Amino acid sequence: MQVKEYKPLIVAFCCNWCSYAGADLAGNNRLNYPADVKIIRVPCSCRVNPMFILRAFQRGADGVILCGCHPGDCHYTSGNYFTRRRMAMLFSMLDFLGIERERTRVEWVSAAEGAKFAATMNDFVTQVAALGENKRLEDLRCKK
Amino acid sequence: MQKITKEQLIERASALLRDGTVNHVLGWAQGEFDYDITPAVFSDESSLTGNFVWNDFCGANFSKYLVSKCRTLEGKILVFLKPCDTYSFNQLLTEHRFDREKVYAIGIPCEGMADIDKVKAICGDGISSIDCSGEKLSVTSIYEDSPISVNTADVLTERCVNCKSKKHVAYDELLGDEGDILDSARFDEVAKIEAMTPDERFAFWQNELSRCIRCNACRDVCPACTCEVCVFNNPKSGVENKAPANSFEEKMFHIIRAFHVAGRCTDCGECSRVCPQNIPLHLLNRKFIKEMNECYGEYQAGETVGSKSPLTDYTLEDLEPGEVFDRGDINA
Amino acid sequence: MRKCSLDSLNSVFAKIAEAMALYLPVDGSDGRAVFSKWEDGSVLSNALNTVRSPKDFFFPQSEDLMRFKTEGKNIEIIDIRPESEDFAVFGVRACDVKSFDILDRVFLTEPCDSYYASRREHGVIISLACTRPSETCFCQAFGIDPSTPAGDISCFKTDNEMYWQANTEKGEALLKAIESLTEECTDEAVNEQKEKIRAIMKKLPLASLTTNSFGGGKTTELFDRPEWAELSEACLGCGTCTFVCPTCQCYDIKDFNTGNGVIRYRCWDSCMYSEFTRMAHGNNRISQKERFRQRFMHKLVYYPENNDGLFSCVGCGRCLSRCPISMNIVKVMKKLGGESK
Amino acid sequence: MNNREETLIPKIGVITDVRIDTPDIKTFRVVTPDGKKAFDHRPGQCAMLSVPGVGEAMFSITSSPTNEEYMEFSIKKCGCVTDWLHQAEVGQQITIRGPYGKPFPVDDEFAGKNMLFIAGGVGLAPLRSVINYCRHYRDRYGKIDIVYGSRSKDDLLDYKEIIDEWMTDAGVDVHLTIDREQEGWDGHVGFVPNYVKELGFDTDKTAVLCGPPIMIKFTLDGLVSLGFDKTQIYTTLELRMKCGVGKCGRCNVGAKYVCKDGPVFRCDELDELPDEY
Repeated sequence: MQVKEYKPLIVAFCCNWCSYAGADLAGNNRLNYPADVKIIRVPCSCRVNPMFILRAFQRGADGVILCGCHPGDCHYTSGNYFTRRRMAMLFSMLDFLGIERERTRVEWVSAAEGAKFAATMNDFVTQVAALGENKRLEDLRCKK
Repeated sequence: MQKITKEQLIERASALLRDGTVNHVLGWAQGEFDYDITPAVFSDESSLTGNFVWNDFCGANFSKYLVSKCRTLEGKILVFLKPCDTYSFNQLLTEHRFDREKVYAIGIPCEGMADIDKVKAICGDGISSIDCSGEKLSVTSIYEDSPISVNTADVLTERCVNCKSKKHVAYDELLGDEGDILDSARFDEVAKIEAMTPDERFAFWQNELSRCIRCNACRDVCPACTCEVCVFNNPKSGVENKAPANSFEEKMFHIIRAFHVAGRCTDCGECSRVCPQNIPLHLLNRKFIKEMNECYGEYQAGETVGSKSPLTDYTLEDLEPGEVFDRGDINA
Repeated sequence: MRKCSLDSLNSVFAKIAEAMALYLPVDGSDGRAVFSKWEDGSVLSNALNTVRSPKDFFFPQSEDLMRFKTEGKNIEIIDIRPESEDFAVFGVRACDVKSFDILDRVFLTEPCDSYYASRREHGVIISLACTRPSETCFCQAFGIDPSTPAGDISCFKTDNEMYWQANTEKGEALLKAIESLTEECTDEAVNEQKEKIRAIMKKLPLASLTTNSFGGGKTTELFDRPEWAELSEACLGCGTCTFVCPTCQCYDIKDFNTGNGVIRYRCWDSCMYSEFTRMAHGNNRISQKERFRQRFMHKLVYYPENNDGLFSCVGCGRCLSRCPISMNIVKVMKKLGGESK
Repeated sequence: MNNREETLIPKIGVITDVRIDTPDIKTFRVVTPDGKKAFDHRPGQCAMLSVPGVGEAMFSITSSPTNEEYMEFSIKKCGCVTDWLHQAEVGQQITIRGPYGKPFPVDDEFAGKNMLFIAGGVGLAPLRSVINYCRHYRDRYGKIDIVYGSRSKDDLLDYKEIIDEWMTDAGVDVHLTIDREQEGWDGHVGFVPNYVKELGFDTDKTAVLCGPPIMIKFTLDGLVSLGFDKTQIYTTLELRMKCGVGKCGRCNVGAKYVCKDGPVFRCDELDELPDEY
């Protein structure tokens, strides 16, 4: 029997103005990052509410990363400052419930940081891969 | 035993009804066994004298009722508020959830409320009455010839053991003496769980949350949960659900609920009081409060009207989410 | 009648568990009794009853009914109903045993609910007589005798012994299986205990509760009573009473899209919920008063009208101890029956 | 495997025709994948249609039982399931189960009677089944009067069938009305209850009503003032339903379950129910 190689499924929420452009730049520069990262574009990192993160895990994500503009650079002035507090609180709650903290991350990536985007994704995928499948926040009905 | 008596409250409420200051009284109504007390609206003196009760089992927080009663009742409503209830009262005012002009709030001191399950753990089933008028509770049981004496301190509800404040932060009139903000140990239990390994924490919460039957009592009693249509009831939200069909569902519900009240939760403890399955839901709320206190400065929701909660505010120097974790490591 | 000593009870349980899954009330981590699967070391709880009722075993809170696979315009329906495996539930109180009569009349009348029927056929109910009823008990108002519970097997616990009495073929078969661990005995001790319990029942605070004011045909008399407004005043509209109730059986059918097919599942629903009767173009029960009234009218009037006077309440007292605002069927019955304090 | 019969498990149905009746009502023709009728039914009965992943809902069967080939459902767009169905194309599969409910007593109480059908808007849908049944067995019934009203000419359901078939039948009188004046309409203008009173029917008829609650209420009052007894008047109710077999508790009004004991009720029976429908 052939053992299928485990590849984590990563959902990356990227803000339209910085991080998505950063991802675009990474692509233009032919920088590699794993195809297991599924990018969801959002108008601002602040658009991501906790439900999105949990739903991503429910639907089979093994890790969720949220990328936005650097603090101070938000297209809407202050969106990412709110994101910073919100996600800090949400992630620490997930941690409190015993869900591995390595599965969640917030990273600030500007439109000019294609290399940082690729490096972040590579790093995050490795980090999540080391944990294995998401078992603690899974919805068994959604498993194939 | 409560320092202020039922008679004093009835007398004051009657006087206010009589002189027309208020038209309705939101108070506690007598049940079958002295501990099963129901919130009720009293509109005349005779119903007050006949049914109004104030004893060690009057746990219900009336603040949330003001949201609906201000809409449905004509005239002014008198509401009795224990110190912890006044925080929810203020928080709802901050959120413009009821009309302050329609409410006459009387602050009443509270010596802590008793937990009937703890009483039963000592006295067993078969309680026919509980006399709360003495220093100790005097419990009469059909299985005992004489009443059992129970120390009030031994049967206090968790939230009263860890009472954060005996001071009223809102009222039109105060009966009895004002108390102080207390140095409470309410975060100790949270710290204990934080000190566990992730595996232990997961096992702990798995055991607790798996008991959830999604009766929504925690949500429906919560003074911070006043959405007109809850996201979990709205078929268009995509997360509407009525049963914990899966272990994910119950986690989702409780995480989102705790998050939604984070910064607005005054830690009144109603959620844990009403949970039929004894899930320590207050720990989720306290985790958020503790975390926000540590990261963004001390904040007590409802302490003043109009204050800004940490999650609707920011500073340029806030900790990064990763740093919040690291800070946790240092603490542990 | 057969008996075994309480010391040997665990080996009897072990014997039963060899043949089928055995569930019994044990004390949970929060100190409240809960039905759990027997395993070596399980200790029978001394609590009067569990928070959740044994209806869960036959009508679980949530169960998958079927699956769908869709491809283009085509749909495939997948019947996923398993045949239930044999199981036994020990320690069901007289009130809860009675609740199965009530549920059976709903689920087993034509068209029979196959999900429920399968579990009913395979489940053995081993009841346990009450020895220390609580102040919240009012089963006698519905003609239930807690000292003599029905069920496939009735058990009676005395200070040192457990007595077993089979009432049905299923029960006989199970008793046969534990024959070697029990001995034949007279019913003297059991009768003595029954008398004791009946004496206690008379002393209970709710002993005087009657159903005289209720029953089929009382709709017009009770429906517009002004007391409903006062009774429902504080109701939060949560589902606690419905979900801990052994006889509440309303359910919802919902679809869940898993991303690789659709699961149609059924879950408990509560008539206390605001969206219970909401349709695309409106709701016929807009206020909590109407929803509250529906629950109690159904238990005390509508159900008996359709079921030969059988009330859809067994007086287990769960709603009395679990309602967040302590409003319950006893208060409703007393108020409408005119014997309120 | 559980081999018992289970009513909750539906059959597959295929939409073989979609007819646009009005701007918000479409009529769907449904058969099984092998081209047969899914099941036999009686006039006034309902079926549960569902779209997996969207939901299940109860609809009255519009076609007459005398139609041996297919079933039809006239569906107004007003919620999740109906929205989805309105987007469906021919060939789309859905699921269907039924028939549910108590039918109109077409072979008992109705037999030999003069019939008066009164419908408003999409309320014609459940009546079409019984009207066509009566037309099919024309000799079993007396005179047939049909009063049908809608918001406008465009909102009249089955307009073509009404004009081409019903109006041309002997012994069938069709009285159409619309709520407001409209260009190209030379018929009656006004609300159904008023029109019924204007027409002033004799009381030697059995009346069947269906339409919006407010129309039913006033038409009922109108018929009673014309001298009709409530035992001569039938109507159908609609409530939220999930199981269709009187178990899920949703459509419970008084001691009745609308899905099982209804949807057809005689008006004197309704008086005994609490006013919650």
